[in-house]
Order: sequence, then structure tokens, then C-alpha cells
Amino acid sequence: MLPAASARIHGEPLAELPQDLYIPPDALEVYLEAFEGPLDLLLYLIRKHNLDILDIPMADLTRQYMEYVDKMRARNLELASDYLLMSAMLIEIKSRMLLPKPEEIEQEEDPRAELVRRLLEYESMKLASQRLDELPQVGRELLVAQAYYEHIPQQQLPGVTMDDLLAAWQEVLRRASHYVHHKVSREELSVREHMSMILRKLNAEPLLEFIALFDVREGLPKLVVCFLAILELAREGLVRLTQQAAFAPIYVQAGEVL
Amino acid sequence: MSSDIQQLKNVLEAALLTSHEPLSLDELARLFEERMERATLRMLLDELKTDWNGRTLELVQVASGWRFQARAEYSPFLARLNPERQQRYSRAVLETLAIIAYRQPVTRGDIEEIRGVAVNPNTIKTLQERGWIDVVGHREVPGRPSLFATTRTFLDDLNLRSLAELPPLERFPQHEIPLDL
Amino acid sequence: MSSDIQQLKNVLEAALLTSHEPLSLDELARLFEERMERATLRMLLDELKTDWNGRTLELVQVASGWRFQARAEYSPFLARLNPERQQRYSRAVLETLAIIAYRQPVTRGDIEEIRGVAVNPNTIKTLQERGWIDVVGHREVPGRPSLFATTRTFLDDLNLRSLAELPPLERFPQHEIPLDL
Repeated sequence: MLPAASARIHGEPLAELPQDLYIPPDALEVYLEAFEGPLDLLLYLIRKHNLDILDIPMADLTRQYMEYVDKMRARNLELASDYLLMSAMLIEIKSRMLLPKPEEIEQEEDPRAELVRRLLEYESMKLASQRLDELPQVGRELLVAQAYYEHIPQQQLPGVTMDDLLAAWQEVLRRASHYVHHKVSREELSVREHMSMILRKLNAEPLLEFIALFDVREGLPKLVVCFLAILELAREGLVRLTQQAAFAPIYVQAGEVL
Repeated sequence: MSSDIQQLKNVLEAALLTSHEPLSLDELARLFEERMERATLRMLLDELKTDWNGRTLELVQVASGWRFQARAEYSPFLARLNPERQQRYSRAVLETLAIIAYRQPVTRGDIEEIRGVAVNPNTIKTLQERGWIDVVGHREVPGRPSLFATTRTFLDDLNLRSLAELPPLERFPQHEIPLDL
Repeated sequence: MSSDIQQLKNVLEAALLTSHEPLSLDELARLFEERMERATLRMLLDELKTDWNGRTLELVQVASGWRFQARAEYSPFLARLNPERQQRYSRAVLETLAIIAYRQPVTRGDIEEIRGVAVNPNTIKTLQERGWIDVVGHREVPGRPSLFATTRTFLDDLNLRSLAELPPLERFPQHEIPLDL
């Protein structure tokens, strides 16, 4: 199947290939482009002359093919090496068929078998490509629904995982070399947490009785942590502990008096 | 209860009518906050398909999911809207596509062997850019050539659910073909 | 006659449902072989609009023409199909949060000393707006800088019961090597 395409000779559109192998010189290039390669050309010659693809008369076919190739070479057209390769193959098959066959190797495969196999495979793919092209295609014959909708992006806040946090902390420590020795343990984290909790309480009530910061129901470990937190807060100057007299109540107060 | 079903179908319809890609069952399930069984979705899609019977669009299932598309009878009208859309691929591209579709996975060398000519790199590029083929691996021979195969998009765009729905391979019976030059 | 009108409306519907861009009256007129008056088209579009009343999509007129669009009530569902890419906090925000979590209560000055760089006020604001940190007091030094600590919300959002469940630093790689090998 040749694309009727833009082939023109002397300005006249070229509707079909010539009846015989005579090719108007001006049209040669157009024909060369019309074929997808030597297999395509061979198929054309076979079909054109009603040759049996399973019993190809090699002499005829080779002659016709060579004529075509010679014409192309005579015109100094840039001939794809694929065409020359096929010439060599055809001549080889032809010469093998001309050799007298000794009786004992009559089982030998027909030298044309490989060529026939390739021709049939190519033809089958060529046909398949035409069938594929006939299928309705999205964007060509098939139109899919694509109505509009207003995309309202749902605000999604970034997530943070514990691993993110640990990685960030490690990065901080890696950079601040004087902190490298510093390791945070679970106990220390609990103390830090309680420090914040106590500060929150003091935020609400600036002066609290020391014992009011302890909840005995929390158990001994928590009480110890709470005590350590108060000591740490005092050490860092974040709270001030006061006692008016011995055995008088101890008060905790935000900030230290400078 | 039935109004709930109608609401579910409406959500599916709105999603399918506004999506230009086919939507898979998994994607459709994401539309709903509550967990949605695949069987329920399939049932709803079947009902929706029936609801649209005889209308302008039809709900079809292709390789990567479900989509609405205009019924074939409207194609001639719609084609007038975008005449430039009717581009066709060259024979080289179509034959290369056919070989990849029917013989996949294949290397460039395989394609050249079947077509008998060198494959122009642009041919492969055209098909890759269309999203119809991609590299699925490499043949373990010197040079490790890429193995090409067709994609889901290829099936979707040709309105197919699987490769098995490709037109069957045929061979010209001897002597029967009038050469349509 | 009325079936003709239905057919004209169907063609318009098919075109509008399969077009991603709004279609102008001139474009819609191109759908038909015969000449189509703009007044006729407008009448047909009005009818089509009425036909779709109360359905999933609505036919609307925008600046460049007509288009079908999903009713607003379906937007929340459709938004789930294409979720925004999960955003991530910048390194500055993450490090500041880590410092507040591990070293609380801390002032901005403390954070700057540890990170070795000035803290952008936006960084603190981001974390406060997220509800993950708050001011638990002030250090009684000149300027009375705020003391920051992490909140309950922070613990909730990270699915922690207490800060003690944060990964302690003993989990550093060098401590992970089992010694009994």
C-alpha cells in the first residue's frame, strides 16, 4: 500500500505505480521513499506479479529486484545499505538453487525458506500495523469526557515524624561540636517535659507552694522527675525557690531576682 | 438507602466525567472517606453504565480503568471541532508499533530484523513521547539493548482492555489480494 | 422535529462534555454541517442547561464560552482524587522544633546558640500556628525573652503520650552495634 501522498511527476499527481518495472526516472526517488525497505519492495514485486510467496521463482524475482536497485544506483540515489544487503542475499539463494543437488542431501532445507519466513513475518506485521491504525484512537476518533471541575486544594499541613525530629536533632548536634558529647536520655526528656509543665502552671499562678507541684498519685518515679525538674529550673534561673523561715512553706516563683 | 446509592453514583459520575484519564477501582475508592468494597464499586459502575445507555457518552472499561467517552456516532461531528487532530502516523512508526505490540518485548535489533531496515531513533522517540511504549528491561547480550513493550496508555488510547483484544494477526492468503496501490 | 432538536442538543452535549476548554458559540456552530444561527444555539444551550438541572454537572457560561463543570458540592470528593503533594517543613523549622522538643524550655537565644544561626521569626510563628509550641514563661533577664516548650497537640500529632517517648539520642548508630558478635 503506497501513500498516494505527495508523489508528483512533472507536476502531475502520481496515483499508482507503473504497470511494469519501467520507472520514470524522475519518480524513482519517490518510489524509493514509498517503500519501507527491501522486504517491502520484494513483497510488492511478489504481489504485483502474482508470484507464489511459498514457491518464489528466484531467478525472476532477483532479476526484477536487481533492475530496480540498478536504476536507483544509476541515478546516484543514496541507496540504503539494506537494499544492497538484500541483493546479496537474493543472489546467494539463487545460486544455491542452481547448484545440482546430490541425492543424499535432498533433505536440505529449501534455500528460500529463510527469505519466505521473513517475508511472511514482515507482511503480517505490515497488515497488523494497518489494522492498528484503523482502530479508533483517543484524540482522533475517540473523545473522552473531560469536563471542568474547580480544584479546591485541601490545605494539607506538613507532617513530621519522630524520625524527622531525631534526624534534625542529630544534624544540630553534628554542627554544634561542643554539644556532641551531649546525649539526651529518656529520663532527661521527662525532666524537660516537667520543667515546661511547671512553667505553665507558674504562668497561670505566679506563686505556687512547692508541695502543690507534686501529685502523690503519680507514683515515685514521677515525683522524682518533678523534683529534678524544679531543681533544674532553679539551676537554670527559670524559677526562684523561697522560704521565709525554717520549716515554713517553700514557694516556687517564676524567674529569678537579678 | 436508595438515595445514598444515588449519591455514591453521582460522586462516581462527577469524577469520571471530569477526569481525562481512566480511573481505576483503587482511584475511585479514594473518592470516598469510608471504606468502599471493590465489589460495591463494580456494582455502582454497572448501574451507572446502564443509566447512560442510549445517551451521548458511554461508560467503558479500558486497560487502566473506567472512563466516559463519546459514542461513535458523534465522532463525525466532534471531528469538525479540531480538524488538525486527524494526524496519522507514518508507516515506519505504525509498523514499529505493530512489531512492539505483537512481538513484545523486543529490542531495536529485533524490529530491524523484521522490517529489514534500520530503525530511525525518532520513530522510537515518537512512540515513547506518546506514552505508548517504554523500556521494560534489557537483553543480556553485549550492549544490553533495551527491550521495548507497549504501555497501559497504548491500550487505553486504542480502547482496549488487554493485549488479547488487539486485532488478531492475519496473513494474506495467496493471490487474493488486489494490490491497492 | 423535536427529535431533531434532541439530536442537536446531543451533539452539543457530547462536544461540551469532551472538551477541556470552554467552547464559544462560533466553535459550537462548527459542529454542524448546516448553518446554525447563534440565536438557535443559545436556545439549545439554554435547554441543555435546564436538562442538567440538579445533576452532577452544570452547564455554565464563562468568558470564553460554555463548559460543563462539576457542581461545587462534588469538589471535596474530587479533591481526594488528586491530593496535594504532602508538604514538608524546611530544615530550619525541623531543627528548631527538635531543639525545643529536646531542650525545652528554651528561648530564641538558646535556639540560636545551639543552631549557630539567627532564628527567623517566621520559623517560630509557623510552629506556634501549628499549635506545636507555645510560650510557657519568660527568662528573667533583660528583655524577658519567651521560653518555648512543646504542647500536648505536638504530642498528639506525633502520636506520643509523653516526651519520654521521643527517640532518645542513645539510638545513635554507634550504639546500635550489638557487642556480642
